[in-house]
Amino acid sequence: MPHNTERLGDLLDSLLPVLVERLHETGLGEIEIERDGAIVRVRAEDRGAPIASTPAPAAPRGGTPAAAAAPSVADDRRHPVRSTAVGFVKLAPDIHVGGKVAKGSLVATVDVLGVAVEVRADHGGIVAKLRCATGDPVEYGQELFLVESVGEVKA
Amino acid sequence: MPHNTERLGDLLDSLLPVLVERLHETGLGEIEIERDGAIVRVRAEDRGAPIASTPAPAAPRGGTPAAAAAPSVADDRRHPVRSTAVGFVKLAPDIHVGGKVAKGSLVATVDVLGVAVEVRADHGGIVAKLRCATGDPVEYGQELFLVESVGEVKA
Amino acid sequence: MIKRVLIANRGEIALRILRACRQLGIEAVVAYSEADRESRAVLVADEAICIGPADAKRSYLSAPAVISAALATGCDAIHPGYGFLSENAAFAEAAAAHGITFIGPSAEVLERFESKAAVRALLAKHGLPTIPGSDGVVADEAAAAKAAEKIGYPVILKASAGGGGRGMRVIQSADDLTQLFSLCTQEAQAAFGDGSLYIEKYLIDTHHVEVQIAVDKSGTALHFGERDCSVQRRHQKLVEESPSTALTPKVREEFLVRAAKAIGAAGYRNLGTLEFLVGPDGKPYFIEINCRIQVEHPVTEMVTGVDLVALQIRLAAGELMPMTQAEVERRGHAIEFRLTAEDPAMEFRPQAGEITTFRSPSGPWVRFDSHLYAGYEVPPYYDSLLAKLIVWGNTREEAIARSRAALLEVEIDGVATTRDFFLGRLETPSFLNGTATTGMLDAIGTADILAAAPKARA
Amino acid sequence: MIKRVLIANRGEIALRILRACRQLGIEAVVAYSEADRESRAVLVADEAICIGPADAKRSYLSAPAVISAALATGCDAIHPGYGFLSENAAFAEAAAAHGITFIGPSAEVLERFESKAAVRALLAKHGLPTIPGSDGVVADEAAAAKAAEKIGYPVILKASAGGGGRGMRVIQSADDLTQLFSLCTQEAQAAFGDGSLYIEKYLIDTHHVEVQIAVDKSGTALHFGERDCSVQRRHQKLVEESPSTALTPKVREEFLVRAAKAIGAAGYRNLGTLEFLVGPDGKPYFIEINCRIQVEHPVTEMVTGVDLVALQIRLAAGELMPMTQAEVERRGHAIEFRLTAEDPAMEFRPQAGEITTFRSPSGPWVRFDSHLYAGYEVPPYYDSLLAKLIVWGNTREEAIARSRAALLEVEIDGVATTRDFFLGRLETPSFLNGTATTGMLDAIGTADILAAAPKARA
Repeated sequence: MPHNTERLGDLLDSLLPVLVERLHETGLGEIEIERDGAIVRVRAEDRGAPIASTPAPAAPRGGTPAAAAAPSVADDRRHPVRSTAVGFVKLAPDIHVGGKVAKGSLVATVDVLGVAVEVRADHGGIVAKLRCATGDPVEYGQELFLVESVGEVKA
Repeated sequence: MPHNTERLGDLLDSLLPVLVERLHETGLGEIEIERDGAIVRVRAEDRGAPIASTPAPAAPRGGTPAAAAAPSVADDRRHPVRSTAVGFVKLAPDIHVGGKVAKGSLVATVDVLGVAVEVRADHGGIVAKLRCATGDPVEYGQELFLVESVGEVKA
Repeated sequence: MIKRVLIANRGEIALRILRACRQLGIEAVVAYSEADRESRAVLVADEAICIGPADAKRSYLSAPAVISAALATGCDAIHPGYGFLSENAAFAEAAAAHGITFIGPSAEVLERFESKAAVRALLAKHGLPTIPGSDGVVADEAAAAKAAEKIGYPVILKASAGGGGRGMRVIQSADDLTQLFSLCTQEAQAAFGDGSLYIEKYLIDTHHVEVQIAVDKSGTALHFGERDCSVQRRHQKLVEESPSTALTPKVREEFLVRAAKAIGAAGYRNLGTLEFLVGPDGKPYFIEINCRIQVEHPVTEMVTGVDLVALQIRLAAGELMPMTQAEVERRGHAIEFRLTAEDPAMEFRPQAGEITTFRSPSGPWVRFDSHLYAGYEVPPYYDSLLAKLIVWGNTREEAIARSRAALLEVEIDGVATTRDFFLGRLETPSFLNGTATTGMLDAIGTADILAAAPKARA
Repeated sequence: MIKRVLIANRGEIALRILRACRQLGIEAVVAYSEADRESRAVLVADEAICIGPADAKRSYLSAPAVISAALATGCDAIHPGYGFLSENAAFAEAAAAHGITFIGPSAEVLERFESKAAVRALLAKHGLPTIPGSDGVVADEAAAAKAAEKIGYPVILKASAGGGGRGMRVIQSADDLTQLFSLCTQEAQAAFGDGSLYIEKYLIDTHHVEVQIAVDKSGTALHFGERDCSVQRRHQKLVEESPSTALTPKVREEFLVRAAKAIGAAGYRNLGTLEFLVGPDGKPYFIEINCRIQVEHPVTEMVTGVDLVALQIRLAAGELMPMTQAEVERRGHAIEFRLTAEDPAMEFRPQAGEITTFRSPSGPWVRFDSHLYAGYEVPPYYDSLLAKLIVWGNTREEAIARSRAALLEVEIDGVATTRDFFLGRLETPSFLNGTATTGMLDAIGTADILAAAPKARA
């Protein structure tokens, strides 16, 4: 089998996202392993920036019934509000872009065979982006909208 | 999926041999890639030592008919002499541990249905280790013995 | 006709149902829990929907979640697979109330065939021999003692609502009964929400033989031959085959015809399995019915050439039986091995973790139904079935030789599996000569079986 | 009896032979070239031996290397697979001279069935209809012209030693013949070491139909039904099925029986295939014989339940035919797709490289014969076959529906494959209604076929 730097490059390309993810998840600033005369060191460049301690849930692989949304880029200030059931969603009246959300408030219900299952906000802030509309079918865990933290509404 | 440093370690464990091999084969002293805030750097510890430019052939995966030998550790001074055919080997009279071998000399024959196929030495030196005996069945490319270079017999 | 099916199950059976839907040109949506987001059926399906968290009670066992998911994805039918909600009459009824076809018997039929004791009585009336036992549920300890005395010890106490080997206990004497009756009642109440018990003669050295049947809405009932599931460990089936080595040709044909006739006459509908014990006298006694597709259905498929899951869907859609009994030709011999994530060297302790290598066996007459792939994380929440190896041969000997070769080709790394246990089992005389009975494996002991396994190179 | 077989081939067929050996309880050693060190058969085998470098002339095509490898590993038989040395009489003779059983016809039989023209004459004598053609090899251009005149243009000039679609040329007129005769002679000489040519009537709109036969040492000859290989691209078979849609039931049975009878009487031994063209009149004309196991043998296996490779080994070992013609029951319909490392969007340019993803389809009646695995490097030196998908159904319609579902499950990344081409082919009317003839695919054009393919999600 021919070996060359290009293939090594390809290998590293496929590895890097994994290493970076692990680095972030573990919260370590640097990982180094030495063996057989070689060193592999993975280091977070900006060690000052806070590292998210909770990884974002993986994007659903299955097609979602409603228009599936791409997962939002990890962002400390934006928090997705997720469906707590599978069914048809109904957003609360004040849920529109720019609307205010208080932590713990009832922001939506999901109709499950006529039973309204509550969705409450884990974070307070401003509605930054809607990912569904009232009447849409939603799956369990689906992102309904994003809340952006603001100074006065502390999480 | 739970992630932890142990799994990252496992991942690196399985990767390292590949990286180290590639590093040696390419002859580079160091490979570094930076991406998304992480750096992976693979470096040969002893950059002064000459790096083998010809990779050792992979060990046969199939069971060999004779006692299969583990591939020798890459060693600049030891050169395997390999069978040039599949059949039954006959070593030349002077092939024994400590015996001298001149580059290009006839060191063995392989009997292929009664035809003697020649095996000649690519390197001169001293026979360091035998890996077969006269009469053994051998496969194509099988290591027959190792020749160790010495000062006066320049390759 | 059914247009779009919600597959409300996981693992290999979700994939199997998906394949049947594709075969029929029906759309399919895979319902999955958060723990199964990366499962093969979800990845392969054209559409999938998350119905809840890993906890089955809030996903695969939640009737509202499953029916709501069907409505949300525009499905007009639900296939429940096996386990979970597959024999749940209330679920079938709720689905129907929302205009969704339950792929299985109707709620009314499921209810009628729910109680083991009642079903035994019903099918006895329709001509199936049953194991001597109590006349239905025993009211109390006194009634139990009276029934046991009449049948003769040893007897077996069974929970009327039990199943899959759970909720049963062998009673050797009147003293045992006194000691254990109320304990068993409590256990049954705790496990199944129903403390009723019934009593049967305890047969030793039995074969477990079952008949695959199907009935259309008009009552036309066919059988698809029998399966022998005598290789069990603690009442769990490990290996299944068809035909059974426990029946003579004469007994077999009469028995199969009688089973199909009885179940049709008793009012059963859709796919089902009648389970029998065959004692040392070579005669089958009816013990219970399973109102769903079974894990071991592939051995019947390999022998008959009939796609049972597709047939089940067609019958649920209201089609009449698309074939006659004469057209169900049985050919050769098939064996299935249930490969599980259990460590036979550690008392079959269940395993979870990432599958690092997955290479399936292949070649002629080798079928490998599995939801695994390299990189898949086996979740710890559900049953431990990893794959079903199904092998066919013209004869039992040919099927066994092929099984050995196919098992040697199975490569699953990352979790301990039962592969080597089966390789060893294939070398034991009781398996080779077809005399294995249901209690035998527990008697032999795992260590001896593992030691008999040939070593694979790959 | 044969105890230990050297498998002198590569790719999927090496694995297939290995499985047959295991099925029979015979040891097997896989012979491989340096380029195939990491191939699946080598990894799975109990033993393997490197016989030479990547260049097939010095490994798989080297009779001394292969026979020497058999001696070195203590094998008493060699299975040559297809291609390479499989129909080489000199090789079979050399093996025999070293006391090694050649798994195939004897050298003497191979020699007798080597020349296409002679075989045609021989089998015509034994009652097989042949395409009107020259009386054996044509001596020179004048003889060719005379023969062509008598048969009527268009005719086809064929190299007597050719095969697999190579060494043939359609001649439309006497002028063509004048221009091309010596060129064809030279080409045949260069390609096959034998410049002899013969002439046949060129039939248009033909089906390629072939009969699988087997003959034991006593001359008992059986047929195993026919295969239709009409879906071809530039004379290369792409899809094969059994039974053929080109034969009426009446023609079929008479034709199959006659073929088996003729080949036995003509002195053929071991496994073989008689190839026929079926013209618009629905009548089969014999064209040539293949003296080996064929790539497309699995469709016959799926329909008959007979392991043809195991049968071939048993016959080579001197066993008598283990079954009667009446015991060869044919059931249902099977289709095979040859998935190759070729890019249909780029004129089927062959591909090489690392397989990054490999997930095989599975489920009922889906067989996937392949030597691939994730991480395997497809070498550039050999033919481009990656996998054979074989699917069975009770009817042709069922087999087609299942093929579509199985093809959608195939995941091979790293090299371009012909998967989507087949998905498109399954949607074209000529395939669906079974009227495809051998030249049709070249006429339709690849782009239209690819455009018809449904898109897979996985």
